[in-house]
Amino acid sequence: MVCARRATPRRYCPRVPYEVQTTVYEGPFDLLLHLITREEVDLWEISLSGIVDAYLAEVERMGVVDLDAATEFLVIAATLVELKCRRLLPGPADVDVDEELALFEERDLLLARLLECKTFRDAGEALARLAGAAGLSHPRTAGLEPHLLELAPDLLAGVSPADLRAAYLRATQPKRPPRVDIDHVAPIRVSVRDVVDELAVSLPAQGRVTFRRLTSGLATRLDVIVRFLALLELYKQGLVELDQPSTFGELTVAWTGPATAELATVDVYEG
Amino acid sequence: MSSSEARRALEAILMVAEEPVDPQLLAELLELSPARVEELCADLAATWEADDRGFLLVRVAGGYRFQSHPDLAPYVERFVLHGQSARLSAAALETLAIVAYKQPVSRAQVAAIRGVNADAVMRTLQQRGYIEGVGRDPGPGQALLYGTTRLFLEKLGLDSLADLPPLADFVPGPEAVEAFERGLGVREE
Amino acid sequence: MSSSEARRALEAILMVAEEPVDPQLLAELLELSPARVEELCADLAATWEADDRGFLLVRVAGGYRFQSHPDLAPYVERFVLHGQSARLSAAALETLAIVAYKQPVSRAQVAAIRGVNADAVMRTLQQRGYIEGVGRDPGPGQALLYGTTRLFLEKLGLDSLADLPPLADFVPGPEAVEAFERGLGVREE
Repeated sequence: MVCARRATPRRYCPRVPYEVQTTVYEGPFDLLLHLITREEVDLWEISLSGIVDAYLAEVERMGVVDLDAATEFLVIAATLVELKCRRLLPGPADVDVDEELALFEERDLLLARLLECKTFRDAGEALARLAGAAGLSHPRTAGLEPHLLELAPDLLAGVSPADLRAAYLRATQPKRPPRVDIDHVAPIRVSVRDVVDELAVSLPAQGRVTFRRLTSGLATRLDVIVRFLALLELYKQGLVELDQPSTFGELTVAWTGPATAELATVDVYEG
Repeated sequence: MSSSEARRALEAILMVAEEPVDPQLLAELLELSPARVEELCADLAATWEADDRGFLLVRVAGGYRFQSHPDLAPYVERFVLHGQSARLSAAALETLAIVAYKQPVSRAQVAAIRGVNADAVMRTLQQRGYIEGVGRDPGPGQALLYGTTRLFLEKLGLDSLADLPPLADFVPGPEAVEAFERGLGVREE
Repeated sequence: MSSSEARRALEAILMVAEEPVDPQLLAELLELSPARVEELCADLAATWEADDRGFLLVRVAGGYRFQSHPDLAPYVERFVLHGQSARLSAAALETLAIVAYKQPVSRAQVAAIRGVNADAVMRTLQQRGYIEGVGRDPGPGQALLYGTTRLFLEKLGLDSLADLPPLADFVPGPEAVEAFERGLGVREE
């Protein structure tokens, strides 16, 4: 399909009723993408206080605080603060190797998410171009001619008033129970419970093993933390022995429970 | 406008029309005289007939319309009996129920209650004569409001809408449903 | 049945359809093989296009339908005032792209990619009929999973999801990646 230059404006005015520096951003990635790709601003140079001031002034002008908008802004600000903090960290010389690797990992993760976000934004624009081209044609939806309608089977044959009532009740049932929305929080990919189960299977065969070894190959710091929490859980249940000869020394783990252990209920750690 | 462009524009409009289109309206849309439109349409109708296609352009009920060729009725009738229009889907029944209990109600309100677009289903129900436009929303947007027809009552063996089975007490009453709709922002069209 | 009668029968049926007609159904109605029907329809589509009439026969959303020729949109749009759906916002388009390419996908997954809550946008897309619930995640939580609808295909003029442009086409090039890396301080200048 050959597409003309996109016809739809890139920016629009969404439900978020405030403007920060004349532009409204749809989420932290939107803001980051804008800063990096269009302004070519070094994150180092962004003045957080400037954005905050503009936001507060706008809230004051509105007189009412929109909870959704405020939350969204907080997410954006938090992401920026996090990034700025990273930039403020001491240079590589002062950071130990694990910390540095973790930092690189997180940067890579952020980079990957930015790329993913940009990919789908561009895909969305392509869909709009397709819809724009397809929208130039209108479908024939005329349906049956009057004399054919008489031929058509009676759609209501066999439908009783009770069926109708049941259909109404089905249609008006609330579709989603009310809940507090935590969708903007990054999902925990592995639960402590899952890892406890996994370790209870794998540890008995391994004898004594270092924590470093247990966590090698894990993608994110979060996964490492989850694994650590799982070990503490097993320790609490008396199924493993933990040994650390010196502060910051190598942590070793040894299975002391029976070969197949009956696991107690694991506390759920909420993300 | 050249004759050939005018012919193509007429064909395009008649192809998407659901009802016969008044030549007067066609003349306005194309900024031509009604006489010229009649002439072009008559021309087109003759061409289509001579071409021996599966459909004809006919003048009917005060307007022009494309319709299936009568000598292909056996195939079209099979389609009527076995095709898209032969079944009442669960979605259509739900939509009909919402119109029945909530009338008068706009398309947007029905869509909001069902959580999905209801345009195609509403059109089918209207075409089959079970629902019809009964007025306009007095609010901004003046949305067309729908209600059920006499045919609907007949088919269900009901004397009047008052004979619809009552919704039990424990189900969401109209206030709850309205609150639900407001929550969804249905009121604006 | 002769080819010419089959062609005329196909045209007649498509003239009274409300939505794209599955070639499988056409094959049953005409008692022809599906392959033969596909061939005849493709033939007809090519003929209509070559004839330069005001409409086209196209394959979309898994079926065949007549539609007005895109270059006559200015005239047709004067006629079809209703049903002009409002343009989707950038946020809605991005969300729609995520659902289209990652389906089946949960709200939480969409939110994780976009970095913001996607509930309102997803609800809008669902009300517009572009996406729908298509199942439940078998994992814990049993999250509702979303996919795109037939209407989505129709609105985009696609025959099936396989006709979506490959996602790889939109992955940012090396320059963009470098700019991101610089922005995040990964790459020293």
